[in-house]
Amino acid sequence: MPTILIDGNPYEVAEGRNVLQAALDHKLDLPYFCWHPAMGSVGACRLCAVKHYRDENDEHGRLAMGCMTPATEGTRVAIDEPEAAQFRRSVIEWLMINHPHDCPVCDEGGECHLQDMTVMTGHAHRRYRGRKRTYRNQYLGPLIHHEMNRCIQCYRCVRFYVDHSGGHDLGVFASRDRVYFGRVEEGALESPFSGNLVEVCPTGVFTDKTYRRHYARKWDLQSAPSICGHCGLGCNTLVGARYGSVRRVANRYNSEVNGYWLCDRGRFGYEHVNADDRLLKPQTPRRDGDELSVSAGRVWDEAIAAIRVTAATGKLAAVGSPRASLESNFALLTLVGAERFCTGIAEPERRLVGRFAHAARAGAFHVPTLQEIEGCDVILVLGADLTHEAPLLDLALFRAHAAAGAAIHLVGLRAGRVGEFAASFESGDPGSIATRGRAVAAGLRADGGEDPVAAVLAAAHCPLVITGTQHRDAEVLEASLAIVEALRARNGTHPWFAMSVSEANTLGVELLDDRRGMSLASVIDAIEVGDISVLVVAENDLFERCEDHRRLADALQRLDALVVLDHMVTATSSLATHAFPAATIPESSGTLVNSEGRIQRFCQVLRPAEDVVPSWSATRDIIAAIGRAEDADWQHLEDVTAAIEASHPAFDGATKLAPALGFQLEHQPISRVGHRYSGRNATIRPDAPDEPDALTEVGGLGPDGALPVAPRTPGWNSNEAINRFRIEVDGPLRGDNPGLRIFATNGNGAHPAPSPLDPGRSPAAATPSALDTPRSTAAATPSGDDDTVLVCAAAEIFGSESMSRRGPALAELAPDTYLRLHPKRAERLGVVEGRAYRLRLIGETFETSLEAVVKVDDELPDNVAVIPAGYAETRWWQQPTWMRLESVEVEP
Amino acid sequence: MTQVFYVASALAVVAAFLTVTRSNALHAVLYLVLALFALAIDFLALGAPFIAALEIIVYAGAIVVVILFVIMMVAGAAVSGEQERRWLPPRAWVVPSLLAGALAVLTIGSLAAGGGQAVAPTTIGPREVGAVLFTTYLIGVELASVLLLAGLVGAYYLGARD
Amino acid sequence: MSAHAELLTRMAVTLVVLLVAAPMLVWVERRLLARFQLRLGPNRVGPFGILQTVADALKLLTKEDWVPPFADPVPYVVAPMILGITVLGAFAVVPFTASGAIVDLDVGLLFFLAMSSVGVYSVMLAGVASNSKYAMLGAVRAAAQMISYELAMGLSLASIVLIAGSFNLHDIVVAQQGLPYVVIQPFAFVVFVIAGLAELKRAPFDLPEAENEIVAGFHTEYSSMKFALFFLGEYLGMILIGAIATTVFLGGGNGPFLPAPVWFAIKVGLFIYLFIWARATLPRFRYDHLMAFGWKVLLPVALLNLMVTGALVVARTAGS
Amino acid sequence: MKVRTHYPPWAAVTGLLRAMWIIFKYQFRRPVTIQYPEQRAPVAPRNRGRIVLTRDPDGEERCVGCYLCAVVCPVDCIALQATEDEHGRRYPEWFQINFSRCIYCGFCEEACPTYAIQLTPDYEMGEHQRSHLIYHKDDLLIDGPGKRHQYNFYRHAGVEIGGKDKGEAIAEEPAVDIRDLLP
Repeated sequence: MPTILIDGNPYEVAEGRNVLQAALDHKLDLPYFCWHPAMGSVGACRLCAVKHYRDENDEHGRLAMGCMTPATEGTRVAIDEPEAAQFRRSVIEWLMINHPHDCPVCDEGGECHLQDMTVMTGHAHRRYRGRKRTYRNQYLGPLIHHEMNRCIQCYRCVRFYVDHSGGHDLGVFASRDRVYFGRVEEGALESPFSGNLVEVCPTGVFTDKTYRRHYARKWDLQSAPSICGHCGLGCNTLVGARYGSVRRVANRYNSEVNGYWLCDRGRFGYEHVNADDRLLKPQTPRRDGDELSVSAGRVWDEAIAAIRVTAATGKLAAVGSPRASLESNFALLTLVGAERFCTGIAEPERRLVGRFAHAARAGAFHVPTLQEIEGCDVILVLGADLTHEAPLLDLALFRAHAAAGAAIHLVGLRAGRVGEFAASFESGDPGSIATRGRAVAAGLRADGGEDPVAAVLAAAHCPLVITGTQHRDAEVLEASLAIVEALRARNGTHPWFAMSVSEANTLGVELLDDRRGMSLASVIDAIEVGDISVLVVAENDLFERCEDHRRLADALQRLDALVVLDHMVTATSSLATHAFPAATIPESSGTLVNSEGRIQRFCQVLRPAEDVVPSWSATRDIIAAIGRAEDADWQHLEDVTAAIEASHPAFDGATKLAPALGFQLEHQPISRVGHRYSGRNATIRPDAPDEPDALTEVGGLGPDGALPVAPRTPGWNSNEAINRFRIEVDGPLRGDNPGLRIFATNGNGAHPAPSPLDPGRSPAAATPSALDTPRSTAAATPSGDDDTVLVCAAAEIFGSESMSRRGPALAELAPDTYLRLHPKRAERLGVVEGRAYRLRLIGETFETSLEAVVKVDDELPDNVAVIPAGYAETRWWQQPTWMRLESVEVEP
Repeated sequence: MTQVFYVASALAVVAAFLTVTRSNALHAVLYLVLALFALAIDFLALGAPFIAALEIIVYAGAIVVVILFVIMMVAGAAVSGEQERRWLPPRAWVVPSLLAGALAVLTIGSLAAGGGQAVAPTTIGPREVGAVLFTTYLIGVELASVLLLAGLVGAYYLGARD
Repeated sequence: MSAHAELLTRMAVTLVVLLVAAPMLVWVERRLLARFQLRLGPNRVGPFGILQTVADALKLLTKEDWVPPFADPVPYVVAPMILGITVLGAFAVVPFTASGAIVDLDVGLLFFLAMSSVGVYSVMLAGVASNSKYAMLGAVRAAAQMISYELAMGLSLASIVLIAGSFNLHDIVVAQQGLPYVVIQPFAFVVFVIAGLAELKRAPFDLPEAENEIVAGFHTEYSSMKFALFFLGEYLGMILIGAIATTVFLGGGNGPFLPAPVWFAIKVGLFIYLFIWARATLPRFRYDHLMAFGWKVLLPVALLNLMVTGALVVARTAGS
Repeated sequence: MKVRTHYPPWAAVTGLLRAMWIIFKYQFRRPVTIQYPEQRAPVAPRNRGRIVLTRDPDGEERCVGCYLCAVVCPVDCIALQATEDEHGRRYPEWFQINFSRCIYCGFCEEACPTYAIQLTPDYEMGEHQRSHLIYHKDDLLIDGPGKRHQYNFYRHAGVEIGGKDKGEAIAEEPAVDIRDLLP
């Protein structure tokens, strides 16, 4: 480790650092703008000027930029030197000449890097009396607000948007002192990572448009560490709330998961928490429309009475949810017992996830972290559209491509954004994807063979195979696993394999259901034969998990009681006899398992409305009310987590993910809100969640970010303060808790003992059902009927995810419901691109109708029709299905 | 005046009895004050207003106040009452009762034997008392004053700050 | 008019006059204090605010009569009564009129002393029975203070008794036909006034109810009518001390032109004015100073005065 | 100044009598009491009393909802929610001052970057119900500019609002034409 001299004091710094990083590592105040820990140095802003001396005898030195000066052994610099300080002050003064008089109306105010730096350099008095330069702003879509006057030309935005994340539509224009950062034409930013501009911009040029509508200053926000619930990656977020509503979501640095970034779905998807159509009062939707006529207490009493009677006769079952916490699912499992518990994942997907989880648990491969993926050199993506399924995985792929020059090969229905930088893309329906995968595996086994992808994979140092669950196709997964197995056999190394799952806790629920409870289909069967008379559903819309909606609706209607706990009004909750409001992720604490098998804890940010409780707590109350209080003797979330740990060894250590109940730092609990001069009980006081938690409203801020509730230290109010909470730049946080990985790893991913895959495992459900029989896409080949197409669903980043699409900003960005067809097929069907049709889709076992705009796409296979996944109109879709299309044009 | 005398006497006897039997020290002292008042009225009825006034000033006004003062300083009534009850089991009453009974027998006997008049025919004012005190009982008064002087000196000595 | 009827009439008149005068005194004190402090005082209720006291009294009467659950109920209720009874009782021997007091007691002065010494019980019982630390502290202070100053007061009066040769207040008034005793006995007068103030527990001797240390002292826990009795007792006490001082030192109702009760009232009024004036001027004593002053100054002065007076009286009687 | 530390023994008595005499004389001086509802004490124009929200010379709300008053308030009696109109002009959606907690320190006025919040000499704020002491925007907003007659924040700020385009504020160049390559 080199030792450098800063202001005459020796400091040890890590190898390969520059002076700015070294100064920040040692928590010295050296101002900067353009440098970013993830994007490196460009020396553009001239703010990190230091005095650099040649050697000990050099008395004059010369000004040098800290970020451009390597910190090698014996480097001697001075930060606190009059000329350097004056230079930095002058730089700020020049920048401030054109900076507008805006701070009171600027959303960055109070967490502005420019404000911090202005104070830090000591520029306090504006001498300039001339006129300021102005720019017109652009409309950049519903997510990002543009205020170009405030720009200080640090270039961070284009460096992030174009260089770091591979976007195209943000650029820098004009000449001399009129540099303009924007789009060629007004319009929504296309990159799914545009929200990061808000955090990257050191001042208020790019601000969060959703936050603008209900703006609160950073110092007023009540924040707690949370986990994004809008895809399976489990990005770490910092949710800010005020006056009882969620105001914004910001990135929470996690050195192993999302780093500094969030995708737009995660950042702007929070609006569903504040939505008007939430379920906020106990209701009896099936009985009548007049919700207020029944008191909350009566709804509860009736529900309990029904459950108590049924629990005695054994005709009670429960459906959990992959978007609910482990604790909520476990509480349901405790209520009905493992045999009567259904995870609520649709059967085809459940099979895939089960297979993946089993293989990963067995150690067949290493599941890399997002950070590890950035270091891979050859990546094969098989049947996954990462841009829309798990956007940050897309970013990791781009980083691998841009930084390490990784070759990315795509085989799938749609390329997504990855296609722009992929080395190859082969389009195909799920069946042909699987076939292609098998071919690659065979090629690998055959020593590369003539298959180009196999050849590249075979030559790779660090190959990675990624697949997804969006096609619900077991064959695709098996083909991917075959490639992995071939790689292992070939290289003798431990192959890397990742799979994107669709929801925040899919993997967790699957692992929780280790005794293989009921499948959703068997639940419906059991209702039909009268084996289930009361069903409890938590945070799940069964209509999103089941194809035959008519049959499902009939079954649900047959139930004596359908008790639904959810935070949204869904098709299922509308059929409930008793619907109870549940808390969303920001309103509760819990544990989630992401797609790489990382257990992470989210903490309650704000108190939900009256009557709204976390599902686990409502379920616990049900268990107690039916006279089994000893089964669920849980006071706090911690107790539930401990119970999970006790009964499921897979989750060992989950209780240690968050500070324990009553945790204190320096004799104070950790505060959700920053310090105020006054006491914190304003006219409307900040919410104090009832649930006793390690986080409170009255405590202090943990020193040095043992749990960085809102990174902020004296002098550093912007999110750049994160550097103060880390041992070294880009390293883990001090007292870091990046989550606990379930899948065993050995340090940097080399697995101790590779074991062959277990292809013989059949994840069959306890009671086989007609609906459970897999429909192989390969088996049902087109029967020569020209009207029959394989209907596949494609995930859309905005719109497919059930919670985020309820926010107005993302709803605006979600494409209209479409049906994508090959032009020839469209012609044969007699439909025209761009027009809306009412379509009848007739399948083997069920039929449905769909109103959609027809789009033609000549890259599609002729026999495939693509619909967006997860939309209200398309949520019946579970797996690729051969269907006959009939169209009726809708009058405009 | 005779009726007043008897009523006051009866009151004095009852109050004295209650003074002895109360376990709450505060209440006992209050009954003592009551007994002293009754005695003062007796004196008044017997034609000795000066003595009556002195009785109240000296005994009720000064001495018992000091006792009360001590009670206030020492402990709460509830605790001390419990302690009192423990200190006074029934057998502790035997000897004092016997002695008091003997005294009562003697008094009643002597009264029955000697008859005597309940209420004095004349009022004896302070002048007469003073005259008697400083003539007939001069030695007694002087001795008492010497005793008090000794007490006073002792109190000064004890109270002196080094 | 029979003797009994006359006695009853005198009692009734005295009682009514006193019970009207005492609340009026509250108003007088508040107005006077205000004037001393460059304020106006209560001037809103009735003409010159004279009905303020009535309003206050009504408020006190309509408040909840509350015995705290932790208090010793009987002594708690009895305590304010004792104050009322002793103070009003003492008025029985005060010769308001030329013809003497309600009861022309031979030991009138002693009766006054007896009553004022029994008055201590009210304070002590209130303190002990309240079972509250502030009340207790107030009571302890009050008891110590009243015992200490009663001695000096008694001794100062003893010298007057020596000169007058009687405990009978009427006799003392009559004896002052020529010269009021304040001229003959200035030291006794000063000692009596100071000790009287201390007996009243008024500024600068208001340590038993020093509000900034012990809330309201012995009557912290009292409310409503019971508090009103304490309040009344204090103002009646002012009148009583004034009346005794008038009787003993200023020759009672003696004076030219005006009838005796008027003279008496004027002289009492002067004393009351003095008390209020002192309250407006003097800060509260420190407790040890209070005790030291009582025992080391007032008592020796009173004793010396008594000795000298006794010697002079003996010399005069021997001379004559 | 020489401070006396030793006094003659009679000083206690003479001092006491002097004090009595001084106080006695006070009786004959004119009371300083002001008979409040009928008479009123003169209040300085800068006296810190009831808080108001002022309007700029154009008659628009001055408050831009920057939260600086709320954060500087030592007793935390100010609560507000910022929002903006369709033209980008910021204003408070609601604004509350809890006058039962306000200590009239004037920090909010000092912190206000737009001269919106100002303290007035009005001190007559008695209410029978505490909740009535929570003043809402309707109660706070006055129709004038208060002490600052001319200041209009949006004439200085660079943001674009309805009726003021980029480059139209005080000391602003016209908006840059980014398609112009001329030097």
